[in-house]
Amino acid sequence: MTSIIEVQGVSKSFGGVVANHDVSMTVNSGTITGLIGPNGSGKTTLFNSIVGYHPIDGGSIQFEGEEISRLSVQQIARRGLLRTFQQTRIYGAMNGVENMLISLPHRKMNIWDALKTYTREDYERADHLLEFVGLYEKRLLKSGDLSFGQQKLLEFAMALMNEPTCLLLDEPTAGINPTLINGLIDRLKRANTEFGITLFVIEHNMRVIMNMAETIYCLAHGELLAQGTPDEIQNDQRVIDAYLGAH
Amino acid sequence: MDQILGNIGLLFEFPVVNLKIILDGIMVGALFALAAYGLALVWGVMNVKNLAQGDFVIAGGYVSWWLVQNGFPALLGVPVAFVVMWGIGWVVYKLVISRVIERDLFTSLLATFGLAIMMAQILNLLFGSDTQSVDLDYDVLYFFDGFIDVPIAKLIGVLMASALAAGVIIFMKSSRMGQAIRATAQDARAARVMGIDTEKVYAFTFSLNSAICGAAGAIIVMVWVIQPFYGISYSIRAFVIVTAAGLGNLPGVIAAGLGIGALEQYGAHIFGIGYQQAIAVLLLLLVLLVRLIQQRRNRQVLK
Amino acid sequence: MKKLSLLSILMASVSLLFSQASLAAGHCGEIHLGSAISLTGKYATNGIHAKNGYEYAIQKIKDAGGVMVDGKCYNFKVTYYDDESKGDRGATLAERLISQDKVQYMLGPYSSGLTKAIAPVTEKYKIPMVEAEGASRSLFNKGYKYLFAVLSTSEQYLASAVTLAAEMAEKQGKKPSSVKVAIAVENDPFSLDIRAGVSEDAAKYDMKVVIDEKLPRDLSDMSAILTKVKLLKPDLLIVSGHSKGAATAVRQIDEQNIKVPMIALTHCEAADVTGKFGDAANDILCSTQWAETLSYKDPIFGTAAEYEQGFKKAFPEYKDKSVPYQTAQATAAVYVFKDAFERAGSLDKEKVRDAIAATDLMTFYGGIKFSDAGNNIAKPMVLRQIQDGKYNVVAPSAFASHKLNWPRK
Amino acid sequence: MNMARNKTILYALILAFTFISPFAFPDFGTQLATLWLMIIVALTWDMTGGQMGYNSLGNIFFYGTGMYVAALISIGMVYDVGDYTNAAGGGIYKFTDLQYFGGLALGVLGAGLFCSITAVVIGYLTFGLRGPYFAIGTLGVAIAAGELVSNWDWVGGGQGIALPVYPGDLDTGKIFFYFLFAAVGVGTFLFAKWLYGTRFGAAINAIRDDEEKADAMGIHTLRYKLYTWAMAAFFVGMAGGISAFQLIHFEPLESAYQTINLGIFMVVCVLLGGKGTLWGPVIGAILFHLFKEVTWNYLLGWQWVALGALIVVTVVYFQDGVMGWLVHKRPEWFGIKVEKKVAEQAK
Repeated sequence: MTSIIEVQGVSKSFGGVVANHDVSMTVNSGTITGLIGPNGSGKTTLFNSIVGYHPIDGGSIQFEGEEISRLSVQQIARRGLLRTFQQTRIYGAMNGVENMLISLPHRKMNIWDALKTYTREDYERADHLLEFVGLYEKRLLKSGDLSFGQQKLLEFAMALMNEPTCLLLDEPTAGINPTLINGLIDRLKRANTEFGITLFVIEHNMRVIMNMAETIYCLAHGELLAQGTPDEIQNDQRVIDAYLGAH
Repeated sequence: MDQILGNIGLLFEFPVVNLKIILDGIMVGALFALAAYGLALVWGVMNVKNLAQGDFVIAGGYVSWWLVQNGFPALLGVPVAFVVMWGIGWVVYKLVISRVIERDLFTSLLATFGLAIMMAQILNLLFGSDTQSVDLDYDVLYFFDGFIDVPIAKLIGVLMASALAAGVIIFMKSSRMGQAIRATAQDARAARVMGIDTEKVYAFTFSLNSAICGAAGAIIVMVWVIQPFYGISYSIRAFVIVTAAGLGNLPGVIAAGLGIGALEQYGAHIFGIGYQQAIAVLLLLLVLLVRLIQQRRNRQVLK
Repeated sequence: MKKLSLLSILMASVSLLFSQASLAAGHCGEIHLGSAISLTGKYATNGIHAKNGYEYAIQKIKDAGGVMVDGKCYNFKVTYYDDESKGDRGATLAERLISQDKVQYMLGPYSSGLTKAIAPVTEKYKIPMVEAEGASRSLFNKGYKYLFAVLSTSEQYLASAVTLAAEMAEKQGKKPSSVKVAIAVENDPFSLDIRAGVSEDAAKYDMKVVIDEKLPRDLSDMSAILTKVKLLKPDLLIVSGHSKGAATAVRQIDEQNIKVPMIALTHCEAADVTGKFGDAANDILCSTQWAETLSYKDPIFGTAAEYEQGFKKAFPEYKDKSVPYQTAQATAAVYVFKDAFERAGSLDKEKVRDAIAATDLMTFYGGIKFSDAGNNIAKPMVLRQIQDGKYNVVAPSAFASHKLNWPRK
Repeated sequence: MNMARNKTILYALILAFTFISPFAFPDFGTQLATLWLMIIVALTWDMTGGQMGYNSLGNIFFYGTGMYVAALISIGMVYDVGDYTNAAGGGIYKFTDLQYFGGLALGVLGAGLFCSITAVVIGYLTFGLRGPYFAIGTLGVAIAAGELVSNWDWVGGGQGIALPVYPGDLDTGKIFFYFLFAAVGVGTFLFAKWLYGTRFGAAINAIRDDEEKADAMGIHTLRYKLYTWAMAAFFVGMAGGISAFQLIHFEPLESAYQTINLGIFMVVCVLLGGKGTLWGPVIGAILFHLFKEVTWNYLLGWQWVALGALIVVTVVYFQDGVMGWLVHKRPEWFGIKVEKKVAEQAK
């Protein structure tokens, strides 16, 4: 298995607060990797560092063998490394289909492609993916009026529309109706298997992550605490302590 | 080109020119700094970017000029302009500004631009388009064989500007209203939760800004000239200074004001005063560019 | 078309305000003139001077029995628009005057820049325009056929100051080529033309131009130039920037205690430098198209001095100032139209144009005779010096009533 | 179907009016041409301002630059520019018909292309600025350009440039310029209509609504911003070039880089009509032009006060403009399904 994201010795602090300290991890191509840790353990900071929202203080981040820690958000995104947000970011004034169409992979287009009107295939793909996440019925509604959970699903669908190589998901199940969670897990897995997208997921819901991920990393106080298969993590005393201690 | 080189040569041939330029620059800069401080206040507290800043200055100048035309002493102009412009600022706040605070920033920019056009034209209709000035019958001090001239009127102007700035600083530090303003600037919502009437704070801040500008204008009319359409050049300079110094940084604003005053005078000396406006604007672009590069290094943009 | 009629009603009522007597002279017909003039913007001061000059002329001509064309009497009526001192605005308004208000004859705007913008329009429509305020030479090399200017072109404004400076140098036993000249002019067509005239004349004497700067549009401070004047000690300082330039220069020359043997300005009278700055203006040379002390006269306005008195009576706001030449030449422009209409004996545009071109007229403002290019070649510029608060003619020698004070104290 | 037919009829009527109006109202030829100019600058302003969320106060830069480029190209093809613009110049310069029209055609096209290129260069520096900084930065560029050009003697400095007069008779000239503006105007409109329907159009909308998200989705935001501005600049530059020939004489500060006239008018037009819509700028330009002509005629001296008041009132109280108001009042005209949404929510 080849690694797709290589994080090595990354440190990041804001003022005096250390958010990440000497964190190293590997995400393997074609897998689902989980990232857990108590609140404030630096998970989202690490995500932000990977996708280029802020400079890192030290260390290296590689994507497909290329150093990306100095690149900007869009340069990284254009290499096929995408993320979704903890607080969803969709285009509230547009409807679901429009949101999907905007998410077409512009990075794969030259200007002449971009200056084409949408093709029938574009619409079909959008409809197909909306159906995939279960939003087909609501596709013509102004997406700002959708519920939070639906917006999360839409954002996920948008990310899929973008045909990424690797997708960083920041708490995909937060705010989603528990009855829908099983369906979501299934979809994430299918995204991984059917579309071949590597997933790197921050998740609080242990049941979800244990069900899905092949490898799990656990952060605490900005440092890497443990790593391993779901079973190993579940039985790691340090992880249990960290979670209990955090409360 | 020869002329530019010649002008640079003069700076070295007669070093005293530098002193003269810097002195002039400080006198100009002190007044720029006043207008800029008002802008920084309004910008910081209520996030309104006031493009009518320069027109408040000019309006204050006309208040003072009108007083002198009607037989009042010139020095009275400064306090009266302060008070009158306070009132005008309050009215403008109630009619326009209060309705754009919560809106996006371009709205306030454009609304105040409209205001600037209106004010300039009303001043033109009221007072005519001639340049006007108030002549103070004070002596001129000469140094270095009469080479450096410091009109006492200008000295008084700078002193009054400093006194006004000092007064505002003390007010912001020690009074209850000053503290409320600073609290609102930091976090309006929190301030509201703490029981501060932010609406009142906004109205006060904007009126204070207008009054500061008015007083600056009253000083300007004594040392230079005013004309209804001069406002925009003061607005531009206020923006340059605030952009360079950042918000809520009063010493920075004063330093930037004096520095830009001196830079402009150097520019005017080297390139000719025909380039004065161009130099001011290019300074603005330069400051924006520098800030942009700084931000880009942090993978951020300037917003 | 409703808009149009409303418009003309409004314009008529506006012009009523300015010439209340038009009812009284009801038996006369009307000749409709048009003018875009600067009532706001940077040229507003002088635009209003010019407009007053037009209005005064119209009133006086009416009082004198109107314009007699082919045995029938007419009065002038002018439609004004405010060009805001902006060229493109002026051009648009000229179009409107011609195509919507159906104006057949135009009076000029204020400043060379505006005239430059409007002349192509009047030329296009073959509308004769007599202008009194656009002196730039560049107006008269375009081959315009319908443009006539009663004033002397602007390169003549201060050229005589250069000659004077050369004479003074010779009197001191120095060569004219030793004279150092400093020039500061506004960046607009008129002032740039002054600069061109001065540089040409200075080059003729082989003088050295030590300072050559342009003043910005929003001039409030020229101390940077004056500092250089102190350092480089020119023998002649030339400043031209309409009223604003004159006022700023006089004020700061005094404040900075500038000692230059000879200082020459334009627009002294329009800026009222004697009234505003008193003694500080003493010994400054001012170029003028016209002075009330000159000995010209004509049957309608009388002598130059009588013109001044009459004008002050009609416009009391000028009581304490001297009447600027901008006003006098505006009056002269209207007079040229009257003369041309009467000689043409017709209201036909082309005949009137030819009559204007053939003008050879003596007026209170001086002789008026147009070259093929349309500029007035029958009248010299004069140079006056402010001596004890009075404007006294010192050059050219044929008109000089007083001796030049030199060097300036 | 009915809707589509109504639309076709509407477009046909407008097109017919475009053709007939200069002949029906010959006295207003210049004003009608100016109206098209306003429509062009408003439509192009909306490309960046309304559709992309970048509120430029400096688009007038392209208008002024277009004027100068067109003039310089047409003069430079025949004479030495420095001689032609010389303040003291004595020569009389004549242009043959071929030189005039050839110069005009090449000049106007060249103006458009040159402005596109400068848009890319300036945009590369300024598009890092957001919101009000972008507005002030672009305003600064326009002011600085005007000041620098007015100090540049080779292009006439403060004197400006006088171009040759239209060679034919003047009524034809008026109609000629009307149709030049109208052609560019219709072209701009059709271009905008097409552009907003493409993937590119949607992408710049995405930049407007949430640029960070657009970044995160890998849209070439900077590149798209530059393209958009370059397209807008192309049309504005051409309009400027035509204006130069129509005005004949122009100078840098008041007619070319007229920051507080046309530079602000275009923004007001768009706000008045409705930002971010196709028809908004057109409607706004018409309303604004009417307002301006009326106040400039009947409120002599007060026209600027009225204009300032219009800006303030529009911005403060009527920011969504005519189109925004219509969308709010009559959403069904715009194909927005309200009933369905209400029904959904009721469930």
